[in-house]
Amino acid sequence: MVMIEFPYAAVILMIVGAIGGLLQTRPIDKILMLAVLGDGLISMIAAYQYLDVAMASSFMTFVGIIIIMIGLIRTLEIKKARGELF
Amino acid sequence: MISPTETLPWISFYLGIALLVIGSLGVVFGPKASKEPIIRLINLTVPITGIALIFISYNYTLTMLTILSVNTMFYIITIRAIIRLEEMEALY
Amino acid sequence: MNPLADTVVPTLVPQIFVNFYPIAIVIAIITAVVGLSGLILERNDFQKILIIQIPIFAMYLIVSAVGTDLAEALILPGMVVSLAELLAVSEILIFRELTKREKKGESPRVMNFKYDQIKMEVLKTALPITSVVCVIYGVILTGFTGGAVAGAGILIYLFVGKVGGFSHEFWEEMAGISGVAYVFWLLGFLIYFIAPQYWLIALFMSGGGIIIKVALKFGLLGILGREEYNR
Amino acid sequence: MIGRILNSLAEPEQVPKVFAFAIMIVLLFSLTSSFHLNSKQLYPKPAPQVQLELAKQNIDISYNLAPYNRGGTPLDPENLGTVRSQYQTPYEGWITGYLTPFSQMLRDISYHFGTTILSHPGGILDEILYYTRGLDTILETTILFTAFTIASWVIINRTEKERKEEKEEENN
Amino acid sequence: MIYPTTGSLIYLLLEIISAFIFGGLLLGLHRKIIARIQGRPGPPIIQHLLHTFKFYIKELSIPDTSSLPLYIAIVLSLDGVWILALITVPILLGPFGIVIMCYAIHKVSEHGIGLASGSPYAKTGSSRAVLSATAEMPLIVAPALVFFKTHTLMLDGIITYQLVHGSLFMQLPLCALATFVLVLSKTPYNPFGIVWGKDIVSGHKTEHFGVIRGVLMMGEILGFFVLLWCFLTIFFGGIITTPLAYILAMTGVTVLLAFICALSPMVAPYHSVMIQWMFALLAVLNVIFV
Amino acid sequence: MNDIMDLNGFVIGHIPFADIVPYLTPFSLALVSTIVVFTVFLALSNPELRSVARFREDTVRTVTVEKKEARFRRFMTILCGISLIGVVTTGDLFNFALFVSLTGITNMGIFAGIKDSHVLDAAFQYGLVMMICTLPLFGGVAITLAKTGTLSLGVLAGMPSNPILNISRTLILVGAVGEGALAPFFATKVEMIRAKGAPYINMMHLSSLMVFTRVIEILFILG
Amino acid sequence: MPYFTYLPHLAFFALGTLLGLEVSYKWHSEPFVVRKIELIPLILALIGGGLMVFYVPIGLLLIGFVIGMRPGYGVYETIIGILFALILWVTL
Repeated sequence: MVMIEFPYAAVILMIVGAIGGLLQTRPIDKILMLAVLGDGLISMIAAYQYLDVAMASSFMTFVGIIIIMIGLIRTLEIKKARGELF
Repeated sequence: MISPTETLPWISFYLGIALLVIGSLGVVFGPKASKEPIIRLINLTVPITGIALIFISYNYTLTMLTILSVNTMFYIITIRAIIRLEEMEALY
Repeated sequence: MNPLADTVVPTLVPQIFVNFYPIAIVIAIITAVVGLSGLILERNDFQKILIIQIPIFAMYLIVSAVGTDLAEALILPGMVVSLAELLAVSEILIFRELTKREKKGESPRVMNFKYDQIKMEVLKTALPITSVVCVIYGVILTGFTGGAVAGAGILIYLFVGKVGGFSHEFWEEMAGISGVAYVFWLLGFLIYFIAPQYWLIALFMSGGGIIIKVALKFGLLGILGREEYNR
Repeated sequence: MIGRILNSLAEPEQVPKVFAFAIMIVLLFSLTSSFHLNSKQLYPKPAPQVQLELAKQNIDISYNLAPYNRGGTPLDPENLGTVRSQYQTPYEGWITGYLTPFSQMLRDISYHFGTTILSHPGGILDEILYYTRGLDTILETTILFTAFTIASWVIINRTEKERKEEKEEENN
Repeated sequence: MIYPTTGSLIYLLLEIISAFIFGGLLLGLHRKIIARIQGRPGPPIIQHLLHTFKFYIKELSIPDTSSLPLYIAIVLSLDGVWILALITVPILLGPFGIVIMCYAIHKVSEHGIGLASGSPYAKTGSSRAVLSATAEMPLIVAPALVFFKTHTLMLDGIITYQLVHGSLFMQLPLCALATFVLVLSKTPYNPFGIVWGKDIVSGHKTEHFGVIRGVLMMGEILGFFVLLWCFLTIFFGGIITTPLAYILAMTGVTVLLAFICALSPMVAPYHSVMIQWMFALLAVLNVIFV
Repeated sequence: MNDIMDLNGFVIGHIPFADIVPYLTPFSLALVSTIVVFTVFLALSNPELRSVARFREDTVRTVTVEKKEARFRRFMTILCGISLIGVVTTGDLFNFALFVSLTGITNMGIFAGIKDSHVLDAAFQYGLVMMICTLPLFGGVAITLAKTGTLSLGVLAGMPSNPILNISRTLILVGAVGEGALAPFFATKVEMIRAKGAPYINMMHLSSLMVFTRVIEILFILG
Repeated sequence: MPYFTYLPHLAFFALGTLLGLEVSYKWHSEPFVVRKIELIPLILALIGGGLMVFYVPIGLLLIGFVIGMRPGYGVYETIIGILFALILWVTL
């Protein structure tokens, strides 16, 4: 049975998230992949055993993603209103 | 078994610089990045994560916390600018 | 007396940081070169602002490679400077585009979009709690970090929150409060330098002042966003 | 030839590009030299995770401040924290050694909250940022203040003003 | 550096007066020689000084459009700056950095003088002042290579170095050339004088008459004297030691400058910048070759 | 051995803010007095009436800065003067970099409110240059710190030069050149000074030349 | 550097040129036509040249008087005076 250490799992998560996030072209897909990346970061911090930092950074990544999504929705609205997008 | 004092910092440091380089390449030359600013903005998350990893491998936890929250500010400012410029059709 | 007090802080930089250093510098230079070449190739003005973040990351890496507490204390001002410049530059860009449009005689009414309230489940449920926790955590921390965390908490709530009745006068009052906090904070510093034996009160004044200041400033930014988009 | 270069330099749009190019060249040249960290630095810090490992072994409760433990006991002028600054002053290490009651409570609970304890009043970074390099912090915040002043002035008096006028026009 | 005492105030004043008279005579000589080369009789040598004094008794008129305290204060600042340079450098043998600073302030003053009046010609002149500042500031750094040679920028240190090791002109000839170009760009009618070119009336000085113009000319005279002095001291400090030698050498350099000014055309703004940059680069090359 | 003495004469006095020690020499005293004088009268003076002549128009019109804008720009001017005093007196490398950044950002603030698209465009490009500048400026400082282990100019002045310091010196020079809009990257500045409001624009020119003067001195101290 | 030891020289020279200018305009108000050596300036120049060797400021005053005359006048006189001064200086 193959044992994967916890930091290695985080490393795999982050690499997958980063490459996937960079290569996707639809913004929503990118946001999903980058959520994976953020989870990898938080697990890495957890591997370092700084729980308060992990807590705060999980909040911050969440807030960041929400803001990007709002921006995305707004731009789509504007494009729709202008008739570029249907 | 990963030794927390020896191996773990090296892992996160190498991962951090890898993410930084990949991320910066992705931001600069990424697919469709030069057409849609919002895609480039999302791509910027990757080098930020790399920097955060480097910070944590140096044990700069406070700085890492700060950079993540400063990143949020950065998003707000740029998203505001993107929306305003999009309204004026000045983005492309 | 702590039995291990001498081993707590070494006299030299640990060997692992010395080993990190050349790699970090080379990677920083490569990153900076990539970012700068992107800057040279890019034509759009707003995209340039985004790309410039990459040389700034390289700067963080170069500074942090020193690997001391001093380096950590130096990254924070660097971060603040880059954020401040970003703020001013993006604002100037928006104003420039506005002036260009006016000069061309384009009707500015084209820009006047009406926005709906965003309907997302997460905005109603998770977001208030998140922002409250962020604010509380930011209050516990001091300094720029605390201000930034608390500011992010206020900001996200205000950025997506409901339509409120805050006017321009309210803004100016908020700016006034943050000015008072700034003065408090400077007074704290003065106490440090003139009478270091009262360092405790100085510490609390500085820590409290800066958090009020920074958090309020970032809060202003959020109110700004809301006034613009959720009319 | 030189005239053409100068003419292109005279356009503002070209300036950032030329500047970026100059920095690129300087950086690429600097790649040729070998970088080495001088290990005699001010304010050195322990290797990563060492303090946390010590804290795990529960040698002393004061190690629960990891990774920002710099010695010293709270409110004790005899036993100050260790700070290696450039110009030694007699009040060094006071802030590093100080813990508020709240952070003492956190320290007693667990060894996972070092960052929060540090960032609460007291700690090495407060010592550096508020005492030994206080002028830097003053400046840093002044820069932020200035940028906010610029941005908010432009927003209030220029961009928002026009929108407000438009809105009033629409209402009429 | 020689330290001033309370008794030496009269001494300082006498020095300033003699520098003023001598600088004025030199500029008059400069104008005379140019005229002779061009086949005109030319004004008498004292003309430049007379001009200055004449403006002191003329009526002062201030344009309505000017920005007020600035319009007068900036001219006075030009004077004050060069007097500061005169006191610290030729008299007290202080740090050479002050000359760099004064030169910079001179450029700022030119810019401000042009802007403060609100006239479009003056504005063009002041824009050109900024342009020429960008060309001349690298030139003034060229003598700073002297620092790497002598390991000091205090003028008494430089003089002692030259008395021991011989004049720096032999060791740093290209630097000396760059500094000469710098002095040249401060003389009237020089090829790089885009700021007061005749195509923009009188450049930044278009709107300045009366007492203010007199003060302005006084500042320029002092500036010319200080720059000549610095050029001679830094590069010929081993040869020229007595005041008489300085007077003769300054006259000689002025004659040389007059010949150059008379025989060369005025260049276009960007070309002026380009040529001066090339001289600055030459000076930097000096480090490699020497 | 001490370069500061050789460059600027004896040290008149210093203010010990713990690690950051601003000092005064005859040279910096001259700089400070000039900056103070300039700041005072630039802050006191009113903006000029700029006369504008157009083709096919007989009249010459005058334009000036509106009152609110003038107040804001005056504030920025005073702030710029204060930061310049910091630039010339500070005795710490990192602090110097921060002061130069503050100067840059106030310079941009002076031009932020002008309703003129090409001035704004130049201001924006200047802002971009300033943002790039954080890399060479702070990076150069950090490389110096890594090599020498100190940031204090008083200590750095006594140190011998070495190749890495050459790199960091070049980086600091490039950074300061960019922040001050100096030659050869002056096109933005020349565009910007065509705006109206004489006292404030003059402050920008003053600041860039003062930064230049000081950075030369810093390079000598490092070398 | 004590320049002010040469202040009398400079001042007398300047004064001399000023006097020469004023006086020569009194003498010749007509347009400039002829070039011939005049007597009074010649004598002044010769005295000045002689005095240059004994007391320089007064000599400079007289020489300056001749130098400073109306444009076109006093050229040959100046040259003669200076030559005389040189000869005197060499012979003595």
